[in-house]
Amino acid sequence: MHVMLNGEPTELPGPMTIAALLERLGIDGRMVAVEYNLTIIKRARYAETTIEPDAEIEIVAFVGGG
Amino acid sequence: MHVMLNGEPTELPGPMTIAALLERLGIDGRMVAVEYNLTIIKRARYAETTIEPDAEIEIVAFVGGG
Amino acid sequence: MHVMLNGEPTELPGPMTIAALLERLGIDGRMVAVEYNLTIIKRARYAETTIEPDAEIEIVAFVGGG
Amino acid sequence: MHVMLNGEPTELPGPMTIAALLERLGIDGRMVAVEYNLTIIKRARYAETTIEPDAEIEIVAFVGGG
Amino acid sequence: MVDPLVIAGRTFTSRIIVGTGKYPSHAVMKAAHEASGTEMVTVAVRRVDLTAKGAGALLEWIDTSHIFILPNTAGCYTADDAVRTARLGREAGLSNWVKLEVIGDQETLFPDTEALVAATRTLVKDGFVVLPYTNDDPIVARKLEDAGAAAVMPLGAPIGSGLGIQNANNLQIIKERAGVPVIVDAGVGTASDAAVAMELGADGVLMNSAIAGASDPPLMAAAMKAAVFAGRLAFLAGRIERKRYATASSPTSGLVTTARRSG
Amino acid sequence: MVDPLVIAGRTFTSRIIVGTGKYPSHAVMKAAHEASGTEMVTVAVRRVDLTAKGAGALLEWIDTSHIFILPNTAGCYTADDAVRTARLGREAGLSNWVKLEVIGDQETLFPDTEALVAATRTLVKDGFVVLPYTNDDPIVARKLEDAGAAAVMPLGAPIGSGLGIQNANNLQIIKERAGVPVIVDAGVGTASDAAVAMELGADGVLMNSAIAGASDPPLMAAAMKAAVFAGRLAFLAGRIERKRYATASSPTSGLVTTARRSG
Amino acid sequence: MVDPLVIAGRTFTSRIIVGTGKYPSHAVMKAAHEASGTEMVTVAVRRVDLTAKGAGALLEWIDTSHIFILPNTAGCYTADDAVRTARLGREAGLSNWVKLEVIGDQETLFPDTEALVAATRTLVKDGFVVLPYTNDDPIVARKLEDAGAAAVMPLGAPIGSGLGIQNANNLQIIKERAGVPVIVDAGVGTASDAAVAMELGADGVLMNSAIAGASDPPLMAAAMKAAVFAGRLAFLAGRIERKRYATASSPTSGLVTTARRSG
Amino acid sequence: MVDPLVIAGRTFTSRIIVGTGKYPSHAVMKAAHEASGTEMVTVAVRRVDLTAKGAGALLEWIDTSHIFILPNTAGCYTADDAVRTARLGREAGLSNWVKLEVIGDQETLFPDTEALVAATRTLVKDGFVVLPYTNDDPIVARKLEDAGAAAVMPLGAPIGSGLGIQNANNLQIIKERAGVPVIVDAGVGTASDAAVAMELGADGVLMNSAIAGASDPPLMAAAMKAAVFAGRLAFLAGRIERKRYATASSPTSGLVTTARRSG
Repeated sequence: MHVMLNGEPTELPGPMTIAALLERLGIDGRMVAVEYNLTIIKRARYAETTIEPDAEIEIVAFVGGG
Repeated sequence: MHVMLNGEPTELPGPMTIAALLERLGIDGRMVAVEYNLTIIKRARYAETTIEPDAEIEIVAFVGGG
Repeated sequence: MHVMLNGEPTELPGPMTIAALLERLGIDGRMVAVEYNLTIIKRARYAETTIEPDAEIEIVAFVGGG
Repeated sequence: MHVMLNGEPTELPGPMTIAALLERLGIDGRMVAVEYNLTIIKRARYAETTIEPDAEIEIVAFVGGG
Repeated sequence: MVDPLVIAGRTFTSRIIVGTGKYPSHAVMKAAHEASGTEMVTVAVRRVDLTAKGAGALLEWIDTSHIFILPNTAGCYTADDAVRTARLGREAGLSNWVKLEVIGDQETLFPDTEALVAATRTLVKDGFVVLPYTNDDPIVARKLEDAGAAAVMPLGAPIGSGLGIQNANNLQIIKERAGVPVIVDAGVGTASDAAVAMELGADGVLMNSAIAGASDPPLMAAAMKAAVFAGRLAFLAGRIERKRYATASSPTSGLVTTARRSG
Repeated sequence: MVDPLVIAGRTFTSRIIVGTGKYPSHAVMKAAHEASGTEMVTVAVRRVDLTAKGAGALLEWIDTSHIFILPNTAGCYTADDAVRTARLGREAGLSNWVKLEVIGDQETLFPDTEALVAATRTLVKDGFVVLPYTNDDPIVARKLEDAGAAAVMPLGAPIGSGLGIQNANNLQIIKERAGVPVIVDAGVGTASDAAVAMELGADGVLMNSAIAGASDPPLMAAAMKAAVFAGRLAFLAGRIERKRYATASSPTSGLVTTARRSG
Repeated sequence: MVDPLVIAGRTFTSRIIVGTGKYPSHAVMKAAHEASGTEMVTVAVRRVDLTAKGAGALLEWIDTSHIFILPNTAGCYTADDAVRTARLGREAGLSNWVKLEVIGDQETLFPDTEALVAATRTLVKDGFVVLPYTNDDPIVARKLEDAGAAAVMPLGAPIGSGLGIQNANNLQIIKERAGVPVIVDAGVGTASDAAVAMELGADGVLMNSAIAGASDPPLMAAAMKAAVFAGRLAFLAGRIERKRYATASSPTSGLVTTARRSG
Repeated sequence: MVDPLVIAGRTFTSRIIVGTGKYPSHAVMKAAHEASGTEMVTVAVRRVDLTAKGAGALLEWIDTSHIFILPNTAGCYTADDAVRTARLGREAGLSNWVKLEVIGDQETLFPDTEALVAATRTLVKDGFVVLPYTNDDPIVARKLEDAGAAAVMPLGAPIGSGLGIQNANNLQIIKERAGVPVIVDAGVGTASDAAVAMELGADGVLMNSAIAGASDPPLMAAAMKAAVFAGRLAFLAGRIERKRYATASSPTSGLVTTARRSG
């Protein structure tokens, strides 16, 4: 299944939740924010939000800045 | 006839053109600009523009400024 | 007996030592320096230095300064 | 004949006046100042001042400066 | 002396806000933060690097027990981008505070003040506590305050330039008329620059490059802590007036010598 | 960090030297000295007022257990007057140290540097530790050092003027070539002035009016303590270079948005 | 040397633009204009005083045969007011040029840059040659140029303040990136301020108070004429670099004496 | 306006004194002298190069019909050397004038002021008109005047540094108390520096490197001529006072619009 993940074309084995995606990526969900098709998804809803084909997903975190 | 002239309530003897008003005021029409009810009147039309009752007339000129 | 004391003409009852003068003036000798006819007198010698007539005596101390 | 000329050891064919030295050096006497054994020689006396052996002679002129 | 900095009801003991960018290492950053005594640090919001592990590593080097995290919108050139980034930062973090940047130009990194005011309005309506990075124009500062900014953060000089306060008069005018805290953000190069900003009346100073780029960041951080404190105290203590000629510090009478006057 | 100031073999932890003149009261002076953390204060030598009692009262307000007394020769306009006053000060006090002033003019209170060098020579021969108050001329500083001065104390601006450092380049040149400590003496008006002096590389700062004349002397003294410390640390920490244009503090890649570059 | 200033296709030999306000008399103004060598003066647009005679009197004191009249929109606080005033000025005058002012605040008289850009767009579409008075923000300068301004006129300091150039770096950045002439407008206090502006690369300087408010306006006008010329030539001539230490102007060899080096 | 500079009874129309060193060529120097309008140029005294011809060539490039030659004692490090060089210069030239330099140090080229005062005394007794190059210390300036100097020439910054006026207050104090002309000598880098010196009240400016070292010396010379003139006129014209806030240049009443106040 094709999606855009942080701006990169990415293949996923199939439909999965955001929680599953994060786990697959080894990312601690408490340290990031997730935007799904331009809408921010609350952490509480990671487990119930299923990623559709061609979805645009952004996973962001804090980095050093001024 | 009542008009607002440069922001001041003013009585005119009766309907008159802008040219007549300027002459009455002793103002050289070539040195000023005239706004009639928020519309700028070209010099060429002073003689054919008749002032209606309650008109708002602005007569401006250049003064010292920075 | 006439002397110049800190620039002021002063009368003393008679010859006396610097120690006696300081005591008479109520000055603690440990907090001041004494110049006798342009020569600095060590504290140890206050008791043995006798003031001659017309002597010039300066008694100085520390005051606030920058 | 040995002299010090502008700090350099120099041989002259024999006793000569300052005027002669300047002419020999091709220097216009009106544009320079001459010091002979630490004494400044007036231009008027160039012709009558004879250079002794081992004399110290300085010939200076104006150069660009600030 | 109790002299806290209060922004949007939150009280800070420290008046220095420090960045987290461009340090030689996270360890040096942590040491610098401690030396600065800061209670608020800025962070940027960026895509997680999926090729590497360690997302969120930065926060592990910040003692959030007493350091408040202030996400910025650095790198945003439109109000929309800044608003979007601010919301992501809010979600990734624990608060509704944002250091709002809407950059106008990559050479100067000066703000686009028109877009900045618009984004401030939007985010304030959305419940954010907005601290906008702005230029030193008093009119813009007034507009930001009217738009609901919790503080105004005028620049002292271009970001990372280290030029120090370029227009002291503007900053002072902004402060004299502000109803919210004024934080001088950007341009500080060394300790005296921070002291000058505080002496002008600023309520705080925000800096990153001056510390992170110093030869010894923790030492410079300690210098900045002291400088901000010094400038604040000097502002409160009331400095002497300037005179063109001298005034003696020692008594001008009582001299043993025949002096005319004392120095 | 151990970073003592050593003058003539004597070690000071503090790099600020404070005056004792012009305070509202002895009590305020004492509080200011404590707040400044100073370990050396200057005093003037004057005739005892025979009409009043309390000679020596000043010293009762100085904790000489950790504050060293530095007599000055303020008010002296000739080398002879200064030497005479220095010797009286040595006798009245407990040390052979002197802040040497030979004043040239009562309007500017600038030193008479020719007489200053001469008096320095005389007093050094006489066993004094001489700290001369001088102008900011590098040639004079060199001569004072050659004459045996234990430190050189160039002015930042006229005594009591509060104008701050008027010629940073001269002070820096003096420091770069000095073999003895350089103490900036006079001209400081507020905290940042003291920080600037230290950032130029000065080893210490001496001030009186800036503290004694402030609205709140102890508070300004605390400001000066912090400022001198800040300036010293910044000097040691190695400041960033100045650039005319900006340099981003946050990453310029990894943006969610379509920004061009990051601020 | 032919070095004209060209704005919107119109060529000026003089690079100084002068105001017509606040002179002791029309006669003094006329003398000052002549002494300044200006070829363009600003005027304000105001209601004719119907209680007095002499409408238009001002223009009788300006030699319009070689001085171009530039109406301003001083006193306007909104884009609409400024546009309306600009149109009245165009009608009263002989040209479509306007010095556009949209003021943000009566204390600072700084521009409202958002409204300024909007008014510039409107007037450019309406066929005006717009010379906007702006702040010293490079981003705003860029927007004004994009909006079609024929020149940008950043302030050096607040109008009438006489503080001189407050932020030389910003003005230089504006000039380095501008595609239209840059005129420094407001803040000049004395001749050297005008020279500094030109040395930064400015194409011209606009001033009113510095001349009209001087003790001798015509004399100051002559000073300003010379200063603008001097600054322009110095900019073109290429100044020497700054060095912290000295470099001899006279030869260091060929000395009669035993000197080490020459000064 | 007739406003001559008078030194030792000799009247100069021009207030700029120019050097003759370090030009790309004699031809460029001559062009620069003409462009500067100078009436007095400095020259150095050096041994004739006996290996080359053309002694005295320099003078052939100076129009002595209206340019007065001022020999200097550059490169002298003692009073004796300076006196000896001055006497040679007098003999080589046509006058008893000398720009007296007694250098203290080859890195700074600052004067040895003690030796300078001594040499001034000697040369004045010997009938010279002495123009000493000095530091910016008001006490030294006073001593030089007392020693009979015909003018005092304090430096603005190190010779050839181009740093501009480093201590405006000192120069102004020197001028306020001087009974002879004050010429700012050395340190000027560009036109505005010269204007600033004159605005402080200086009677003239002496420069070499700023012109000779410019990319286009004759053009910079013209800039300096205009700048010195501008600064002088501004000094005489009486500048406006500095204010921190704005003051309108245009009337604040009579507006067509509903504005609050006028800019």
